[in-house]
Amino acid sequence: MDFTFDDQQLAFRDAIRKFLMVEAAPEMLREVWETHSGRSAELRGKLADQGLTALSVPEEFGGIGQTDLDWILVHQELGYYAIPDSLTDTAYLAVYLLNNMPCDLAFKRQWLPRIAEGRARVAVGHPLNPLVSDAEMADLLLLWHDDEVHALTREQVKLTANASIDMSRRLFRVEWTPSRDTRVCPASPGRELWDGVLNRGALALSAQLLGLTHRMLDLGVDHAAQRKQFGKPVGSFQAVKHHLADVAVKAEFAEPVIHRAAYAVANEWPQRATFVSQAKLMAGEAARLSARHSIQVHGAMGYTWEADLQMFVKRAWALDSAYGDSIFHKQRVAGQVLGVDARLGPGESFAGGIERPMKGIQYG
Amino acid sequence: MDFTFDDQQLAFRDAIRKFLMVEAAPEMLREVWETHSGRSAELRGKLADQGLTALSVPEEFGGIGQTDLDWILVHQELGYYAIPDSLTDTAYLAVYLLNNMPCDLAFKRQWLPRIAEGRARVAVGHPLNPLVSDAEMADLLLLWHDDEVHALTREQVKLTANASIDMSRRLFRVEWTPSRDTRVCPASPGRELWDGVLNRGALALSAQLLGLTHRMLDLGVDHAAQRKQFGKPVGSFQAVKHHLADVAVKAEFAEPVIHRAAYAVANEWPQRATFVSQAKLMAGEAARLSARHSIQVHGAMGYTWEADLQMFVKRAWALDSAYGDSIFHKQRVAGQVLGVDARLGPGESFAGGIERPMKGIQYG
Amino acid sequence: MRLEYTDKQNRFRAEVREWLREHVPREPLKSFDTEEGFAQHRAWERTLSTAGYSAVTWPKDMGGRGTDLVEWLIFEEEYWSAGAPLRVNQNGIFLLAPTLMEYGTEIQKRMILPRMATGEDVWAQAWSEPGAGSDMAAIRSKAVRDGDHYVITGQKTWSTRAVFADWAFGLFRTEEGSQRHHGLTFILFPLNLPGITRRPIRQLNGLPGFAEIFMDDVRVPVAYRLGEEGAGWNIAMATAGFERGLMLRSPARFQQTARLLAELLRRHPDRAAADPSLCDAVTQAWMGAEAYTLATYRTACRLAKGGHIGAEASTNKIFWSELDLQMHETAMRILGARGELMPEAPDAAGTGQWLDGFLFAQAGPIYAGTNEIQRNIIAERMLGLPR
Amino acid sequence: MRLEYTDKQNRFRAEVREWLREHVPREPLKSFDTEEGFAQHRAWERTLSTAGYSAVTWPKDMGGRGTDLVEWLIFEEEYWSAGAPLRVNQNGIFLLAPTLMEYGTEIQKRMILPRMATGEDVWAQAWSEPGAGSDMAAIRSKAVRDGDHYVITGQKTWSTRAVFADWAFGLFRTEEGSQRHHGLTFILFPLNLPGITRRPIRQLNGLPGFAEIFMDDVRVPVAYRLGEEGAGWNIAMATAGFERGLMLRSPARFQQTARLLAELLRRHPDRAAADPSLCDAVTQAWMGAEAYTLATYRTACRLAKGGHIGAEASTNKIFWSELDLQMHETAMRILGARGELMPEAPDAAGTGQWLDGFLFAQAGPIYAGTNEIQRNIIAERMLGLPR
Repeated sequence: MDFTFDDQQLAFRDAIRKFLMVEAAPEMLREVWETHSGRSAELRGKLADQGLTALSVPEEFGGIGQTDLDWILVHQELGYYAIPDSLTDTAYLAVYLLNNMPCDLAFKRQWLPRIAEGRARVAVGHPLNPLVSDAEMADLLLLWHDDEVHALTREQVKLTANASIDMSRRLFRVEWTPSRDTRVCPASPGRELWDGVLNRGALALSAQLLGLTHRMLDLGVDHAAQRKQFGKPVGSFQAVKHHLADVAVKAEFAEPVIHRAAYAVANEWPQRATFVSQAKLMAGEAARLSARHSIQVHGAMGYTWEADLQMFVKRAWALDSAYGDSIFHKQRVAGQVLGVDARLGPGESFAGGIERPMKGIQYG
Repeated sequence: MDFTFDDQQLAFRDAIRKFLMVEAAPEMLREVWETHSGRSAELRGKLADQGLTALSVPEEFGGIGQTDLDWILVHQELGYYAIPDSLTDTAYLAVYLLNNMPCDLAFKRQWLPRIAEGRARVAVGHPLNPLVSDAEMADLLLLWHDDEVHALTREQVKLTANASIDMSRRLFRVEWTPSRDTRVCPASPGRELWDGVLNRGALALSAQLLGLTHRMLDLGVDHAAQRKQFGKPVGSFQAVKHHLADVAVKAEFAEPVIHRAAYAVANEWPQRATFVSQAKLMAGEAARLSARHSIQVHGAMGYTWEADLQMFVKRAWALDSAYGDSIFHKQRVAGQVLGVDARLGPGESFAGGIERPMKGIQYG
Repeated sequence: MRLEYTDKQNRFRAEVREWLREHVPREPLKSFDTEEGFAQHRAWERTLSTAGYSAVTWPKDMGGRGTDLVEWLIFEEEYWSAGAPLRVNQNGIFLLAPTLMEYGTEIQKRMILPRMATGEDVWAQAWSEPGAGSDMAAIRSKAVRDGDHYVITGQKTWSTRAVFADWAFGLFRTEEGSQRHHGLTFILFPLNLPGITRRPIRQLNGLPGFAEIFMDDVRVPVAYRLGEEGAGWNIAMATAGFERGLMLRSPARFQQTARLLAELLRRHPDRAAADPSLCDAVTQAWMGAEAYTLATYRTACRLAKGGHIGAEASTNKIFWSELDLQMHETAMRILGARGELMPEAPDAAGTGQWLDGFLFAQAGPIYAGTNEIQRNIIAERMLGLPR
Repeated sequence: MRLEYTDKQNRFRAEVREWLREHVPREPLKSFDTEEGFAQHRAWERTLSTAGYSAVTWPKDMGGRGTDLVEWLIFEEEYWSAGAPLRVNQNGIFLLAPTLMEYGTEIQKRMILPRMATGEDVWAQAWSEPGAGSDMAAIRSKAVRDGDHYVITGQKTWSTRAVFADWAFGLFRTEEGSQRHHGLTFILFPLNLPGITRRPIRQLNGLPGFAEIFMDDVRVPVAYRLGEEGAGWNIAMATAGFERGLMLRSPARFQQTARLLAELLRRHPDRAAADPSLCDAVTQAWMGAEAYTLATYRTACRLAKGGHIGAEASTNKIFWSELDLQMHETAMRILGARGELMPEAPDAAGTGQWLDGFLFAQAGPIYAGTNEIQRNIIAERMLGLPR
């Protein structure tokens, strides 16, 4: 039993944090927002230089073969800096699919090395998300159809852009026709793979939401320490302190839940679905509270476009409902907790070795 | 449209308030608690002298024939002073039943004048309450059986005492055998009467809960203004202020809801059930918050037996679930609000003249 | 107590309902935070005024209908039920006008109110300053007397509607070296005077809902002063009482939102089935809107009998702002993954106004005095806790 | 990171489970706030100690098992799962002992710890004073040096377990005229010394869970001083860190409550049907208990690698105390009208422990430093906001 990250994992996290601190200042994000694509080729190149596009790609395909556990720390940082990029979809989710699909090796050879090098963007269309992120710039789209996986190019699909409150998101309705030619994985292994995508998507967003929680909290603290009212910093008023302290409590307790979920996914624990959903619920709750309280302590600045806070707040609101909104995840957790065969109580938190049936959910 | 009480109603309320302030100090309540019966003949006599036992009794039976609206102000005061007495059951609910039952005049003549004079206690057994309050001292028990009303004396029933967290409550399981002799009202008018008892019981408790809310708030304010920590009154700390301010907000908005419900019951508005349930829900919520926050600002004093606060807190917790707990009342409100024929929105708050079917609830 | 409407009140309701049915624009107007939308809303104010509806409580000779507050509530109920446009001149009509009625000279009233009623003059508030947000007494903008003019210098901010409005009202320090609440004067000023520069401030939704106003030696006639020199704070507090109190957010607004929320849930039975706590949330929304309505009616009736609004104005502010958040958060939960879509997104399927409302609701606990300030006021003035 | 238990850990769990199955009393003990119950609980401490289970993390020669914190967590999990009695010597074992291990002399440890492990000495804390509740630095009780004794005068209050306990520990002002945190000394004292009077204080449930301690020229040997004279504040803060931190409320306690809550709801399907939000509340309870458990495991692992407990002890205190309230409030909602019945009421039908727990949960946000104080600590020490 060791519930800590090792020094190498933490060093990698620190390196990514320093890199993003320099490369992803709010002004830069605003600039990227304003572009049509909402994406920066330059930023993507730098992310690749940091090894992020290669993180999950097996070494045989030019990657560095890291696990879900390494991603979780990266995703917290990506959230903190609100990185507008399809990195998660391409380098985490699509790579997971490609790694695990029983498709022919040529297909993997075609895509995995390009992804690792940062030369390909892949969009992933999971049925739980009504729209597909980053479809317009994608070199490849991996789409769900009756639990099968289909692979299409941009030319094979019709896209309709849908603006999100989070200007860093680029969402598209994707219309397309499934065929034998587009199918790269049948429903039988596909079903499990799409569950895997869901759990990893929700996990990635949980970690990003936790990062966003901390960013909004930090912005709130900074504002409260500097802004004066009634002759004192607003941060010296107890009401303001307690607003921010409440956020810190939520963040503190969401984190180990997210880390357990990542471990459960990496190690294919039978309860991973429950643990992931708990992580998403608690991260979403922390992020919503952080948004509300940070807006509140910002005063009127909190609902302006000028204050950086808005960028993180909007992203938190948007990500909270992607890869399963709170209703979906609450149902998954409740299904386990309230079931007659529920294994609750002391001693069950790490019962990874015990087989329990995972409740299936119908998509589509 | 006039949403204010008239001067006479307010003067009566003020008189009762002054009377209770003198007669129902916490030390006296503690003394009464410690007695076996939990009731004070002396206090009952004084309540009768104030006209409270005669309030609803028609003038022809020696009463003063006042309405539900007059009771509502009295009940707020009874709540504020946590009066341990069966006054509500005897003089409000039982009198309502006796006034409206199609029973023979002799029965009314037997009981109503005695009630008005404060010489009789009547216990009312509504099916929504698992136990019957004040059954042991009752001269008469009016009990539900299949929507009929049955009248029994103490000698005709078997009682089992059940201690409540609120030591001023005296609850009994009542075992008895319904018969033709005991029946004083058949099910057909009985059903509506029991609904009337429920609405009035819930209304009386709503008003008492509001009174309790204010009492606990006042105790919290007093303590916070006097008790010093870190060299200042604890009431000068913003967190303490805000705890108490939040209670004041809840109380402020529960009150007109309770008053509308009383008016709706007095005037037999078709939506009275919904309005009463809303009142009970909002009063209960205010009382629960007042209990929690007043305990909190009391610090360690808040969970002692010595501090008077506990008497009011426990009563609030107990009354919150009598005559329908929050689940029951939420169902009644939701049934109206979420119904397809719901008349919501602006302009419907006083739509007393419009006939709407009242959803029936099966008792028993 | 009598909670039935009188025949007169019912007739008034019927009249308003009929008129609105005929006059409310079929197509929703553009946002009044755009130039085009502002003009549309100004025109609508003019239309309203033709029936005396832009300010029903005002005397007829000022452009109103001379109604009491209960009739105002009835008017608002019909107005919100009809889905009529938001009121671009709200700051003037509901915040400034009550103060003007009490403290203004006869000439000021006649000069200002009728033009406000018709929308010829749209008003902005100019309370806050960069260093004086919730702490209004920290105002530093100066007005120096020079003959029959004040010369104004300084900066105002968070000035709602100021981007396109014609006039503004605010407090200025007229006594050199005065501190806090003292030496402040209430001054009305046209926003097109030489020396005034406005810088729009974009809100969460990207539109300029308020502005900064820079004033550089702006000459304002003394005739535009409201009340005595140096009496500004007390006059402004009267306005703030109204703002937080009765008229800033009419209850009908929230009742209408609660109704639409219940309809939204009914249109999404799958969501209610997946999460029955949504039913609780909608029931809670209805209860909150009702409670706010009843409390307002009660206050209106009390005022009619000569009562005053006290610290309960602060309870109002807290109650409606939290209710508004709760309702819009519930709507976002019902919408789930589609909730993030902007109103113009093709797949938003007509639910985009909930996102707009959700964004606007974020401001509720902050403007017109943050809810923290309101809680202080309740604790100190209603409950008597030490400062 | 490795979240599986080791074989050694699994063996330890199995051993504990087996032992508890054999030894946990069939009949629940009486409350340790009664004289009879106190004696029963003291006897249970002795039974526990025969297997080294009363303080598993202590060295074997002090009466413990020399386990690490993860094994302590495992022990607690089995302990709570087995429905074993509450720990009457909690103040000694979990609050005083860690401090004693760090600051005590070898002689003090050998004198005190083994007798604590066996329950021969049951300990009470004596932190608060009438004028010093949350503000512990306002302590006024004095200890005046007289040769090899301190002469103690003053009053302590809210002294948990002090009605029947044998020893107590607290802070006393040893430097005349010293202010706040300065000049305080940490002193241990037997409660049967001449000059000590105890007055029981009844809790919400009517039982004397704590007491006032009056001290009138009580002579305590200097050998009972913990640490240096005048160093009491820092030593006490270390204790407070533990109190709020890891060991005051073991996670298993809340996991067990969450499990019982889920069972309670399953036994009342009519209630869940009438109000599905109860399902949410139970799910929430489970999530909270899990989160608290995971956070504690993480801290335990971090401490094992040489880390320290910092301001997150304050987040712990807030989290478990609010969780405990939420869980018991949910239970009371499930029980509805029967929730008010005392455990001994014939119709309470075995659900009375929920009312007991509900009452006890009320104290959680207050004792061991109110949650308001904890929020201040988080804001100032974790987030760096100005005082």
